[in-house]
Order: sequence, then C-alpha cells, then structure tokens
Amino acid sequence: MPELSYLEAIRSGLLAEMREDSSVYVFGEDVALGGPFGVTQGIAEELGEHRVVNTPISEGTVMGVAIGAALSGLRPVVEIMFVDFITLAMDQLVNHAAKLHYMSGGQLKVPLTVRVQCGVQGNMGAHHSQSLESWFLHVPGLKVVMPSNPADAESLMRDAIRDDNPVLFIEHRALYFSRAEASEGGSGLAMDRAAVLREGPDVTVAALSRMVGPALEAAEALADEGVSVEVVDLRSLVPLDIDTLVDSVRKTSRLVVVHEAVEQGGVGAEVAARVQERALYYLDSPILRVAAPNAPVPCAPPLENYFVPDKERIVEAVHRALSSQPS
Amino acid sequence: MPELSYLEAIRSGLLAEMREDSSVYVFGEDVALGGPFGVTQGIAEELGEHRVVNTPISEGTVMGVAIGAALSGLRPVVEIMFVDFITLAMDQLVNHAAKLHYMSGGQLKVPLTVRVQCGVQGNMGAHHSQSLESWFLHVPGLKVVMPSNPADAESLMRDAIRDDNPVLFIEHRALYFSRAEASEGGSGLAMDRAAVLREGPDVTVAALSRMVGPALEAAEALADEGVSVEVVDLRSLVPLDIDTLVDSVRKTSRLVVVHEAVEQGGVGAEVAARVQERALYYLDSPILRVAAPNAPVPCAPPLENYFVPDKERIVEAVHRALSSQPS
Amino acid sequence: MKAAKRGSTAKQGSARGAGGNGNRELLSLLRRMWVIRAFEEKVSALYAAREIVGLLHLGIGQEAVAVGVCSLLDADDQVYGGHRSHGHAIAKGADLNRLMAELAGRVTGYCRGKGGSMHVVAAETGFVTASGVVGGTVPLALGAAFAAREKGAGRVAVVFFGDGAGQTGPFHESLNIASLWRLPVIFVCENNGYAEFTPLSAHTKVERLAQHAGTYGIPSATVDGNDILAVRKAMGRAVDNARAGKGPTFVECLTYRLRGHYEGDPGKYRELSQLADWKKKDPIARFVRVLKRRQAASAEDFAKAESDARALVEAAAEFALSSPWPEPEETATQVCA
Amino acid sequence: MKAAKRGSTAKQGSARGAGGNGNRELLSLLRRMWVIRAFEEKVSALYAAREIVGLLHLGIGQEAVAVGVCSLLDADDQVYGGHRSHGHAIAKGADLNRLMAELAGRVTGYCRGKGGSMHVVAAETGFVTASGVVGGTVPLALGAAFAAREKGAGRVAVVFFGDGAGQTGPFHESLNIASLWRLPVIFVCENNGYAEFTPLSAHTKVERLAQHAGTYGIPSATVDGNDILAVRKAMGRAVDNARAGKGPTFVECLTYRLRGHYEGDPGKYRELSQLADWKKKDPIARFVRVLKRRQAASAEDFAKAESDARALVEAAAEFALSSPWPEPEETATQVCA
Ligand SMILES: Cc1ncc(C[n+]2csc(CCOP(=O)(O)OP(=O)(O)O)c2C)c(N)n1
Ligand SMILES: Cc1ncc(C[n+]2csc(CCOP(=O)(O)OP(=O)(O)O)c2C)c(N)n1
Ligand SMILES: [Mg+2]
Ligand SMILES: [Mg+2]
Repeated sequence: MPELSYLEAIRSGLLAEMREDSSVYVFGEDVALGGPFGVTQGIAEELGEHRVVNTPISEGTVMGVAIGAALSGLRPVVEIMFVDFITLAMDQLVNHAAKLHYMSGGQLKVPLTVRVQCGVQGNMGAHHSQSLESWFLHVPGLKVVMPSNPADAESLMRDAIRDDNPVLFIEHRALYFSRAEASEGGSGLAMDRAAVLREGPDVTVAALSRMVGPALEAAEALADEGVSVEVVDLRSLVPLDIDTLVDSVRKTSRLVVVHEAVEQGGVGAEVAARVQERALYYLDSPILRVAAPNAPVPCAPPLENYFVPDKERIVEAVHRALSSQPS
Repeated sequence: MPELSYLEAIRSGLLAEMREDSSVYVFGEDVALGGPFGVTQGIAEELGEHRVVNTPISEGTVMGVAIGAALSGLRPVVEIMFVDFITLAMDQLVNHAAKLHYMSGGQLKVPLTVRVQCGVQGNMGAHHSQSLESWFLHVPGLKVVMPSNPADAESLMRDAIRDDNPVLFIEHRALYFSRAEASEGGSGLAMDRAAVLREGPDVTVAALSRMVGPALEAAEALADEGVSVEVVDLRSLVPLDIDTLVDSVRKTSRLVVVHEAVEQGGVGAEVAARVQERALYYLDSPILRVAAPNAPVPCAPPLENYFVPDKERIVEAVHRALSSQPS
Repeated sequence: MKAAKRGSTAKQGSARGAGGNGNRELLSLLRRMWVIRAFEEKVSALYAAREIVGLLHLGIGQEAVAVGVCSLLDADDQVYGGHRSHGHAIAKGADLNRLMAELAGRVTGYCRGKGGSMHVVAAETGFVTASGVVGGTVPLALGAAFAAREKGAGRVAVVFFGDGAGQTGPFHESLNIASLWRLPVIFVCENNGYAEFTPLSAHTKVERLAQHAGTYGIPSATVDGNDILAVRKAMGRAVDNARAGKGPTFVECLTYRLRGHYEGDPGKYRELSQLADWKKKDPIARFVRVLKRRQAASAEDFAKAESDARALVEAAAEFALSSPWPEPEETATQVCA
Repeated sequence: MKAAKRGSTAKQGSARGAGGNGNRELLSLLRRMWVIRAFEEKVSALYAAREIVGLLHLGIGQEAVAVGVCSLLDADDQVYGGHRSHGHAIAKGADLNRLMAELAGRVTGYCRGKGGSMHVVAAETGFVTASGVVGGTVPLALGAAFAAREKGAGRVAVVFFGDGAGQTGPFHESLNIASLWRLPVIFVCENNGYAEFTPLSAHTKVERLAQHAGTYGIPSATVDGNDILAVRKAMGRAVDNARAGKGPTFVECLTYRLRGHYEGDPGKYRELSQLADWKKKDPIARFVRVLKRRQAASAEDFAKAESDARALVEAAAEFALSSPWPEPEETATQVCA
C-alpha cells in the first residue's frame, strides 16, 4: 500500500467503502468541510454533500439518527469529534445501538460505525484529552477497535463499516500525522486479532493505540541491555484476542500492559484478570500496568507530559517485572 | 439501631442529614411524592417542598443543576431513577462534577451525592436492570459506594452527603425491602473500608451489593462441606479497600470476586488486577470472577434468572478455585 | 395471517391518502381499537393473576391515537414507540399471538422473550421498536426518515411519545434536526397530562407542546386525541406533507390514560372525578356514538367488533401461555449480529 | 490588587441598578474592553511565538458583550462561561496575572496550570467556571441561580454561551427548568453567526435564538452585541427582574469573532468582505465614536485607556512567563477535595 499517514489511511478506508457501497453515509460536525482534523476532507466533493452530512452540536441525537438510519438499512459512520463528548451520546450508544439486536431477539441489526478521536495531544485540557475505551468493554453488543498505525487504521475502518454490529472506532489524535509503516505483523489481520509486532522470550508488553510506539521504543532500548521483549498490539478490545496474549505469556512468564487511559478501571484490568485466569501458573511476576495516573488530564505542559506514559516508564516496568521475586 | 429495611435506612440517613443541615436538598423525578419506590416518602411533608424538588425528565440538566448548586454551597442529593438513565447525565457527572475540583486547581468543590438504583429485579428488561458501577471506577474525582445492607446504607448515605466530593451512591432495587440486620462487621465502618462479614482460612469471596447475600449463603453451604470461606463486602469501590482484600488473600491464597454486572470490564477485573499485583506469590489458584454473562439484561423470567449470579454459581466457583492445579 | 389482514387494512387506509371515511373503513377502525382495548384488558388480568410479570404500562383510553395514526400508514412506513406502546404495535399490524407471547416471556414472542413490554419490536410490520428510555426513540425515527428520504420511495417515519418526553433534550435536538433537514418524520405526542405521578404543569410552563414545533416552523396541530376522526384528519395532512417532501409535522393528541402509570400504581395523585370525566370521553364509546349517529353500522356490528376482538385476544393469551419458555442458554445468544 | 479594583468597579456598576451612564462609568467600560482586547492580542502573539500552547479560542470583537453584561453584576453574582471565555473572566474581575499565568501553564495561574484556556476558573471573582463542553455550563448556572434564590440575598447567575450551544439538548432542558422554577438566571447568547466553520443557518432554521425563550414565556431581547450600551440596556432589565424574583431573561447579542474559531484556524469558510464589514463595527472603535460624540472624555483619555490596558497586559505576560512551572508531581494532586 502507498505510504499514508494514519489520518489519510482512515480517510482512504472510509472512502473506499463509500465508493463501493452507496449506503455508507457520514454524519458529524463540519464533516463536509473535513472536520477539524481533515479526516473527511474531499469526500463531499467526490461523492456529494448528501453522503457527508454536517450536523448541529447535538451529539446524542445525531448518534440516534445514525442508529435509526442503520436500522433502516444504511451503514452510517458517525463522527464524535472528541471521545470526551461521547458522554452526551451514551444513552443512544449503550441503550439503543448496543442492545437492539439482542432485545429484538435478532429482528434488528445496527451496522453502525462510530468514529471518535481520543487521547492527550496539544495541551487541550481535561475536556479534550480523555481515553474512555474501557467503558465500552463493559457494554455487551458493541465492538471496539483502536488502531495504532496507518495500515491497521485503513483495514480496521473497512472491517468496521462492513460489520453488522455497532463498532466504536477509536482514533488517537497524536497519531494522525504519523507515517510509521505498519510492521508485517500488523497489517491485513482480521479485526479480532491482536498483532505480535516483535517477538521475544523475556517479557510480553501488550500495548494499545498510541502506546504501541513507546512500547516498541522500550523494546529497542531493552534489547541493548540484552532483554528481549515481545510486543503485542491489542488492536481490538472487543473482541479481545486473549489467546494471542496467553500464548505469549506462557512463553515469557511476564506481562506488562500499557495504555494511556487512567489505570483504575482501565483496559489493563480486564487484560490482567483474563490472563491470570488462564496463565497464572506460568507467571513468574505480577502482571504490571503502565497507565496514566488516576487524575483528570491536566493542561500545563509539564503536567501533561507527566500524565502520558512513555518509553522510560515502560522500561522501568519491565525491569520491575524481571526483578520481581516472591517476598 | 432499630430494624429498618434497606429502603427505610436510606431514607433515615438522608432525613437525618437534611434535618441537621439545611443546605441539603433533594432533586429528582417525583421525589416530593416519594419517587417510584418511596425512598423520599414523607420528607417534603416534614421539611417542606422546597427541600425535595420534583424535576422534569431532563436527567442531564438536573445533574448539572445539582452540580451548580453544590458549587454555590448547597449539598444536593440528586436521584437518577435507574442507573440505565445515568447515560443521559454522563457529561455533567464525568466532565463537570468529577473534574472541576481538579481542573480549578482546588478552587471549586462539588459536595454532591448522586442516588441511583441499579440491578435486576422484576423482569423490567434491558433498559431498567443494568449495573454500570465499573464505568465510574475509571472516572477520577468520583467516589462510588454500593451498600449491601440497611446499616451500611444508612451510614454510607450520611458519609456521602458529608463528603466534599461527588459521591455516587448506588442502591440495589432488589434489596429495598430486605431487613437483614447488618452484621457487626458491617456497621459503622468508615466509607472507605471493606467489611469482613465472615472469617475463614480456605477461600476469600469478595462480593458487592446484592451479591453479598448469595455469597454468605454459599459460605454457609460450603461450611457444611468443611470449606471455610472468608466473605468480604467491598462496600466502597472508590476508594477501594484493597488492603483488606490483600490481607485476606494472603491468608486464604484463593479469591473469587462476585458481582451482578457483566463480567467483561466489570469491577472484578480491577479487583483481580490489583490483588494479583500485590499477592501473586500467595495465590494457589487463579482469581475467579462470578458475574453476569456478557449480554444485555433479558426480560423473560428464565433468562433473567439465569443472568443473575446465585449461590450455586458461587459455590461452583469456590470448588473450581479449590481444585485448580498447575496444568 | 391476522397480522397480514390488519397490515393490508392499514394499506387500504393510506391508499386513500388521508384515509377514506367509508363505513367499512370506519368499522375497521372501531375493530382495531377494540382489539387494542381487549388486548390490554387481558394483559392487565394476566398480570393480576401473575401469569405475566414485569413493568407494564397500558394505554387503555388512548387507543384512538394509535389506531388513528397507524390507519394512515403503509406497511413499510416505519413506526417507533416508547414504554407504553402495545397499542402502537398492534395498530401497525403486530401479530397478537407473538406480542402476547413476548409480554408473557415466551420464546414464541417477537423478541423470543428478551425484550418484554417496554421493548416491543415487530420489525416485519414496520413497528421498529419501543424503548424503556423516555424520549429515546425520537432521534431513531429521524434516522428512519433520513433513510426513507435517501431511498426516495415516499416512505415516512412516525414516532409516538408522551408529554413527559417533551422536556427531554433529545426531543428538542430532534425537532431542530427534523426541521433543518426537512425529514419525512411525524412527531405524534400523546399528551395524557401526566408523567408518572405529576401533571404536565409540574414539568413545564408550556401549555401546548406543539408550540415547540412552531419555533422551528414545523407545522403542527393539537387535536382531541380521544376523537379518532380528529386524529386521522391531522395525521392525513401530516402524511401527505411528508410523502410530498415537505418535511416534518407535529401532531399533539390530548388524551388520558384510564389506568395507572404502571400496572399496580395506586394512582393516588389523580382525582377520581377527573378519572370519571375522562371515562365519559372513552374513545371507543365515543366513536360508537358517532357511528351510530351516522348509522354506519348495525347494533350487532358493534357487538361483534368487541366480541371478535375478545376472541382474538383470548386465542392470543392461549397461544402465549401454552408456548414454551426460552432456554436459559439463550441468555447469552444474539448479543452480536 | 488589580482584581480588587476591577471587582469594585463592577460593584459600582450595579450599585446604580442598570448601571449609570456617567462619563466616569462609560470611560471605565471602555477601559475594560481595552483590557480584554489587549489581553487577547497578547495571548495571540504569545501563541504565535509558542510561549503559550494549547487550544485557544479568542473573543476579539465580542468584548462589548462581556463588559456590558458584567458591568451590571455585583462581585458575588455568579458567572459561567464556555470555551471562549477569557473576556468573560476579565470582565468579571479576574486578575490578569493569574489568568495569563493559567494560559501559560504556570503554577501561579488560577488553576495552577491544570485548567488552561477553555477551563478558566476565577472563583473569588464570581467567575465560577468555563468549560470545554459546548452548552456544558448552562445547567450549572441554573444550579447557581437555584442556590441564590434559596439563600434569598438577591444574587443572580449569568451564563455566556454561543449560537452553536443553542442546538444542544441541555440548553433546551435548561430553558424549561429556568422558566418552570422562575430562577434568577440570565442566558446571554453570544450569537457570532458561526459554530466552528459553519454558519448558524447550517445548524438551525431558527433565525433568532431568543425565540426559544419565547416558547417558555421567558422575556428576551435580541440586541446589537457590538453596541455596549445596547447590551447594558437589555442586561439592566434582566438583572432587575432576576433580583426582583421575576425569573429568567434571555439576552441574545448579535456579534462576530474577528479572529478564527481557534488560533491557527485558516478561516477559509468566511468571506474576507464579511470580515471587513464587521471590522467596521468593532465594538471598541464604535464606543469611542459614541463617547467622542458625547464628549464624554478627552483624546488622551482614549489613548490612555488603550495604553494603560497594554501596560497591564505586558505586566501580566511578564508575570506569567517568569512564573515557575507546576511540579510534575502535581499531576495527581487535588483529584479529591
Ligand atoms: C430517560 C428516562 N427517565 C425516566 C424514566 C422513568 N419514567 C418512565 S415513564 C415516565 C413518565 C413518562 O411520561 P410521558 O412521556 O408523559 O409518557 P406516559 O407515561 O404519560 O405515557 C418516567 C419518568 C424513563 N423511563 N426514562
Ligand atoms: C459538546 C461539544 N461538541 C462539540 C465541541 C467542539 N466545538 C468546540 S467550539 C464549537 C462551536 C461552538 O460554537 P458556538 O457555540 O457558536 O460558540 P463560538 O465558538 O462561536 O463562540 C464546537 C462544535 C465541543 N467543544 N463540545
Ligand atoms: Mg404522559
Ligand atoms: Mg458561534
């Protein structure tokens, strides 16, 4: 594939589906103009304004409109500009999109893709920087994916639109302009498969979205110390490819889970709970979590920098995992 | 204390605070008439309609009104009739109530209590039966309590109202008319302490809210088999009294966590992640979770019954924990 | 079979635009109201007998709205309801057996027992879904209208909601979007004067919820919701406008629920005299008086309308209660498509 | 110190009810507009120089609303803002040093650097909070008004929001509750014609957002938001009504932002001619012309109003940029009270 940025790759996946399937529509604030980051730039020009619909600032209702359109046979892609604002659409997403297939005994389907952008980047403060993916692990009926690189972003976008279920497609703002080519392992996988980006026998580091980069850097740094790290990109949270992780941990006996969301109640908890359930007797050290401190996202640069986990904190966690002993 | 039902105990705690502190106000749908379950019955008659304010069906804004009133020095108690509808108030609760103290660098305080009723009881279906507490573990700035018995309900309600932070007070509908006297261990504890309701060396069973009852029944049944179970009532999720749990697990080497919410992304995940982190080398078997299956809540009696964890499933999990061996 | 019949009757209705008012048509409206009334009275009896459990909201007294509105729709127009929607589903053509079985929690129910009273779905009839969340289906209906408009086949979407939903944010956001995009959606507000236990005056200072539509330039009508012909008249214009691409309409139907908010509601918050007054306005008895005046049908036609309805409903109860329960293992199936 | 001065000036304002229009008072209004203008121009320059980072929304061109509204409030009236609220905070008496330091992410900032541009809090001045969530503070202001009413000291609450917030559910739910409970809250809509990159006409068919207030019987006025005296006139009535227990008022101020939606916005979506037209209506230049006509002040008074403002702002920038950063460890402090 051509070298695209993460943002271009999302657009490319979206546009490819929209060209092939006239039932795919985009809804969101200023999306016809490309949206604030330009992800949907040019689509209205190519396919027509009617396919890329600007909406008022009414997240809850726009989500509902997209769900209703999906129930009527369209395949809408709705954009919530920042995941912080999905708080305004929770009833529609959780009580309606996620549940209607089940509640109707299979009569209804909601082929909906929710595009949302998350994370810390650019000192935007507590209302424009959250990572809330773990809430949606707890909502049966939703699928949740978080691509870490352009290749995955493109293929997961296409998978999400083709899926007959509501899929939450979570983009990371800090990755939009990254061109990092996806490793072979990462590209062209099925939506429900994690990607082993780097193999190693000593420690498994499982990372999510924007944290995959620092995880790979940490692995590089640790390699120089002679520590060989296996790096797994979770890619999809629902379904969660626990088998790949368990296989890796059975080999390495140590696991560090890395995400940008705050630690308490984060995805790392579910990963740890499931892995220990299936691999407890293989673990030589506790499963460690590297995540944001338990606080809202601060605005000032030194605080924001401290908030976001980085290579150093991953390296430090791996050292702790390697040195941990029964006390 | 007099033998009160869980519902009467909540009212008693609320009324006691309202009598002592004229800045405590109640907001909610039909609360002046007692609300659908009668929790606030009689308060308006005693203290005046102005203290118990009926609201329109506008959960998001009513939550915001209560937050604004709290910022202006009142101590509001807002009732969200079913936790399923808190989905309509997430922006105010998560982005404003939970964060304003932090975001203001300590200038603002939000002494707010959110009363909400959750869980499965009475075949009400997927929109009136959820348990969503784990979302709020992941929201720094909120406190979350889930009383399992009348004595705790009364004291936790008083603690919640006196707390200078937003506290989510989660009631379980199925417990409203239970009069089960609180065990000594359960009563009069600080809000941030778990309660060891029954001691035993073999397995620790940690339960939440309405699941504490089945956990105690299971312990009884297991005692007849000669298995001595330690039952811990978590009571408070934020803060979570992990020390009490870790001490217990270091003694029993086995842990089963029980809650009514669906397993994936539930509170059990955070409990398991934290306990294995601090007590891995004491664990003789994986930490097991007994929770609802990963589905919306069904309506039909046989499905609803199957959905809710019960004594048998807890006993079965304890057996698994006891028999688990390195494979 | 029965469903098909009612479905096709519905088609006839709108085949004549605003719906003919010929005697056969009028009698069929009476029949349909009787079917809803008989169905809900049976549900109430089964609930009292603990044969049906759950949280039930009956629309007894509001049948003229459900039947009047749906009588002007085609089978492939899309209807959304709320927590009090048994009547809406029946009026749109739901099969009584599968509906009763759903309320009774049986696997033969529309939703295999997973949905229940507040969450009826009868997809093949165009009754897309009810919801336990007040105001929750209003945005969904806009989505159906958007899809209908894009498909260009002149389909319309209708959403039933109560006066209490008129104070929810999604309702207001929806009025704005419906008017902005000129969607073929019809807002049917069943204003029965109460939200749970408090009167509308405790929820808003706005006396006619249709005023909100006016702000957006959405045409509206406030009609006597217990007069089925008045409902049909207003609805006829609304449907014609929507099909003609002229956008949304708001129809406010003033009515009253003759039973409690939910089955078991002691109902202390309403004066008995008020209830008595409204009983006099019972939409079925009223319509019978109208038909008598017009000599539209004979005495036995009227009697038969009721007795046929009761027979259908007895058969439905029979079907439901003799149907098997879902297997517990179904609890975790159909979570994903 | 400066904060105190401005605070007391504000007090004077409303001490004279609708605010005197004596020359000293008028000149002080001009001064305050200049302070906001100078402050935001400095912020813009510091942002361009990468001395300030983040997501900045400037209100340059909208100063007459902020100053006109706040000049009629007492220090203990409560004001809520939004994502474009530097001016609201200054008008309510925020200290320029601590405000600039907050934008610069320094520990000497109002929020110790935790808040930032969209989340300014200057509690001691009665500017309770801004918010990055469009429409998010409207319900909060109702709560402040509720508390004020219960305390019975005649305090009022004011919330500033934009035209884009006028399509959010919470805004509509809030209009309903404010009218239902007759709360002493004043809705100040800064209608600058755009929400991000699209004009109001792309967001709603409603031409005057004040129409929504009318539906609820909430008194409203739509005024030229670039005419500070017009803003004060409408606001004067609103404040008097609120203090007299007559409930809410809606004041829609028609204005325009002379800069992009956010700093760095290429602004392709607006005609240059449109921008030029509005530059002619610059609220400061206009007010100067008014004062000149009234001979309310001398040429050097006008010059001094600007130069003093620039001096204050330079000092604030000096203070901010020479202030220490917060310690990283502060990241996890003050999460709970
Ligand atoms: C969002 C939400 N809030 C609260 C409730 C609880 N509730 C169920 S019905 C009802 C009243 C609805 O009144 P109305 O819309 O007038 O419908 P009616 O019951 O009169 O038919 C309420 C508050 C709910 N189901 N959903
Ligand atoms: C709930 C929510 N949705 C979307 C956004 C993104 N956003 C920030 S400002 C803005 C436009 C607001 O327009 P308006 O209310 O007119 O205020 P203005 O920017 O014109 O001052 C939008 C959509 C947001 N901050 N909050
Ligand atoms: Mg009603
Ligand atoms: Mg604007």
